[in-house]
Amino acid sequence: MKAVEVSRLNYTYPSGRVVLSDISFSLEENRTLGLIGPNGAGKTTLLLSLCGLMEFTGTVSVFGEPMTLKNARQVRARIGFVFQNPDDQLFMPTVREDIAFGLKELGCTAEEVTTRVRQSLSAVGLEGFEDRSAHHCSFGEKRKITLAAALARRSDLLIFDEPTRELDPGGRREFMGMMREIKATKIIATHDLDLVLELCTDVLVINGGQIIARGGPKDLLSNRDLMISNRLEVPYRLRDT
Amino acid sequence: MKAVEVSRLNYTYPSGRVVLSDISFSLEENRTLGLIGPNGAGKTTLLLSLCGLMEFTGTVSVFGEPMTLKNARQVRARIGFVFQNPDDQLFMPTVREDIAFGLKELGCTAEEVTTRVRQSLSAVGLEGFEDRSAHHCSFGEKRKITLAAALARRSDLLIFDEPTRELDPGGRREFMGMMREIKATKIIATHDLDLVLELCTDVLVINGGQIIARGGPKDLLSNRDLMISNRLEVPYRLRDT
Amino acid sequence: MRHAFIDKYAYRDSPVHRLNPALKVAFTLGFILTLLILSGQFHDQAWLPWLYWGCFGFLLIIIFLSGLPPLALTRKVAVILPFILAIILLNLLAGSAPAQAGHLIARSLLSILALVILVSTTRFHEILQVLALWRVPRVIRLTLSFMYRYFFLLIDEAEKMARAFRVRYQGNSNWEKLKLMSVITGILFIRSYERAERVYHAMVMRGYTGE
Amino acid sequence: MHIPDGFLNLTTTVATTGITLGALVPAVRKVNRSLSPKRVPLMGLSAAFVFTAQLLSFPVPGGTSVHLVGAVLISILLGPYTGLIITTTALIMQALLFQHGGLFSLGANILNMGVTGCLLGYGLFRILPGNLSFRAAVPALIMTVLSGVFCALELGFSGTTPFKTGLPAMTIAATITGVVEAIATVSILSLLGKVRPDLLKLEKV
Repeated sequence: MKAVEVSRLNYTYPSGRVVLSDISFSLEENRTLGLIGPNGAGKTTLLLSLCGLMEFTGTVSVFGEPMTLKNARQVRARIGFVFQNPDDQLFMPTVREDIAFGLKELGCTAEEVTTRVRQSLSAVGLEGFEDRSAHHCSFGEKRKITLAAALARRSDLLIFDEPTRELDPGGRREFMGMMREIKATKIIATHDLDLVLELCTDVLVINGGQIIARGGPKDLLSNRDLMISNRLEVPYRLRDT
Repeated sequence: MKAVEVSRLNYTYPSGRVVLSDISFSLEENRTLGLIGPNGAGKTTLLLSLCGLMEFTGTVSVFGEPMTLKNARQVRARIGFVFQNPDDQLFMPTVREDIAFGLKELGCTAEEVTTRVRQSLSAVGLEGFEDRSAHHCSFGEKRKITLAAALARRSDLLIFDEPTRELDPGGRREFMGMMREIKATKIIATHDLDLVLELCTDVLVINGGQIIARGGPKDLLSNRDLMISNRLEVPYRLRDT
Repeated sequence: MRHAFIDKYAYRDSPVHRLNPALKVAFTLGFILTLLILSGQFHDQAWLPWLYWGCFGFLLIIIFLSGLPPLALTRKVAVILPFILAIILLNLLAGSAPAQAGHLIARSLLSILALVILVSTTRFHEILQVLALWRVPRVIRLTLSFMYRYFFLLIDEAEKMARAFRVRYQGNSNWEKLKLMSVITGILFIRSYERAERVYHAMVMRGYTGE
Repeated sequence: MHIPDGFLNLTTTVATTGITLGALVPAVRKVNRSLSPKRVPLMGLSAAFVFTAQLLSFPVPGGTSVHLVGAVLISILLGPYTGLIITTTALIMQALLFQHGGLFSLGANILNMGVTGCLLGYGLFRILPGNLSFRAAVPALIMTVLSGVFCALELGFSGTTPFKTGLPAMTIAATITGVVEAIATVSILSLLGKVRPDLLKLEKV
């Protein structure tokens, strides 16, 4: 079964500006898709549309379930979203409440919530962080807590928006290792082309709201013309010097 | 003359946490210093201290002028600061006002302000942006406007805090080109180690508020142990594969 | 992060920190109310000063048990001193010697000390749980919860903007500064609004429907 | 000014708390009735905004500095009842985290700054003629002055300060603050009008 199937997706701002136009693609289960393109290409809007957070036209199906206004909630229950800025998604007073938020609605008992919170924190190496408040955590810790929150939902599809943006090189390396471990279908929007090379099985280049190219990471990222014309660049390890 | 001279600089948060301890270094005129280290190492605090924006102990001199409470303003008149997040420094309703901000106090006539605004916008390739609102510009444009604002001050010392962070690879490359063109002493705090390799003449590694190492970019960045132990990594082009 | 120290004492551990939060809130309310009533009704009684000293001694014991640093508590209590000075000054100016100044000072200092001890030994989310237990309307609790989570970030944002303005502004006009503070505050609202939209998305992704 | 615990006598405490509850209970009902899911984080972030704005120092032309209340501003942006709840929570937070104000004086402080600024201030904003700046400036000034007057009256009735000196002193201080509050309120609204005019048209409850 396809994990994600998008067909003729369009989105226009209320101001009239076209953000996404005629986007169609599909992604097999357990693959990792890298979404690359310049700032303003429409990456974040596309990710939000996949979750039914934007009023798009066209069709989006997640694990065979078409996303409609009515069943958006059920479909979202299978998706975990790691947002660009951790502070936007850690909105509860304590880390425990942040990770537990919404788990009851997924059918977890109070006991299972506690277990899941503990397990997911330990999966990201933050044992015992339950009673902290996010404002006492470092940026790297907050980033990991957002991952723990996604893991606690045991989602089949994980979406990451610029996951390594503000991390230092060591923290980035560590976080990439954690992302690699997760068994799920993943979609990652990023400027970090090394990450795409290391983690992704498929790549989609978008620019100006349209799909420019689709293919394997090595093929696309080593294509100098494609990279330059979309404000990207060939990573060093793919350059022949 | 030394552009910057720092001696036994210490800074402690109101909470009692030590952020900078016993920092001493100096930088010759027209050199470019890269400041690298993990998140929370104290990089931003050090940059702010150089402008007298933190109540540090120790001495900081800029172009031979010691920074004191009394003359902090005069000293700052020679410094241009490009902050991490453009939104923090672009808050006026129009781009013109943003760039012109503070120029009158530097002794510019109204005419000269207009000229400088136009010149600095054209230096960053944004001719005719005067009447736009920065709030409606793209991220890459905002980044360039902050550079234009710093250029309009004709500063002798330019300080950059994570200048390439959110830029797409093409925008980053372009911005690095602009930074290279500027004739001034530069200090750049960044996680972007490729940028350090390409633009910097000197590098300072800091961690836990202390100077860990100082040297040339190639020497330091190719030192695997030094990089790993400070949550950094050796850039691809310096790796022998 | 820089401002996280504001409530750092609540994150320590001691027998007082571990007490039931509802009990602590109720005790603090009762303590302040009792002082208010007694010092009003019996202000001419000779035993009242002894009661103040007794209360003070009791609070000192709690401070000792909670391991809170006395200096930091004193600094927090001192917030009230300008108000007390202003009150005394206004009385002196009117020519009326402050008849009950002693009671006022004792009462307000003890009240604020009790409040400082409460918030230094009780975490904010525990206070929110007490408010839920006591059926304070949900909309107020939710607003408090979001406010607590985000004002640390907003102060940092405001501070960053204020710094950017100090780096570039070498002038000395208070009028200019007032206008700029207003602009910074306006931008802060725009950012709060935009963050609210993103937070809403994050909530919806985890099944939030408003219930 | 935030009245601390211990400055008011029992009668004044009971009276001010009663009036405040009388305004707050219907406000909570009104807001609850029209509370869309999207509005919850917006209220929370707006409350954090008001609280932060209250912590910033605004210079007074000529010297010293004052703090904003923001009640009129937030009521113009989000509506009077929402404004009252936001101001209330901000004052609770002021008392808990910074000891600006107390627990039993909350009623008086919410009355002085919230009920005046949000309910009376917004009412005045609605009936005033003229442009947005004028309609915002007048309530921002008057309500701040009124909060000083209320404060002096409450302290006077409690026997804490004499009316003879307390009333004029606090009215003068509140007028200075009020002028700054009015200038800031107008500047903030005009900035929003230039940069994000859509934020002036949010749903007002």
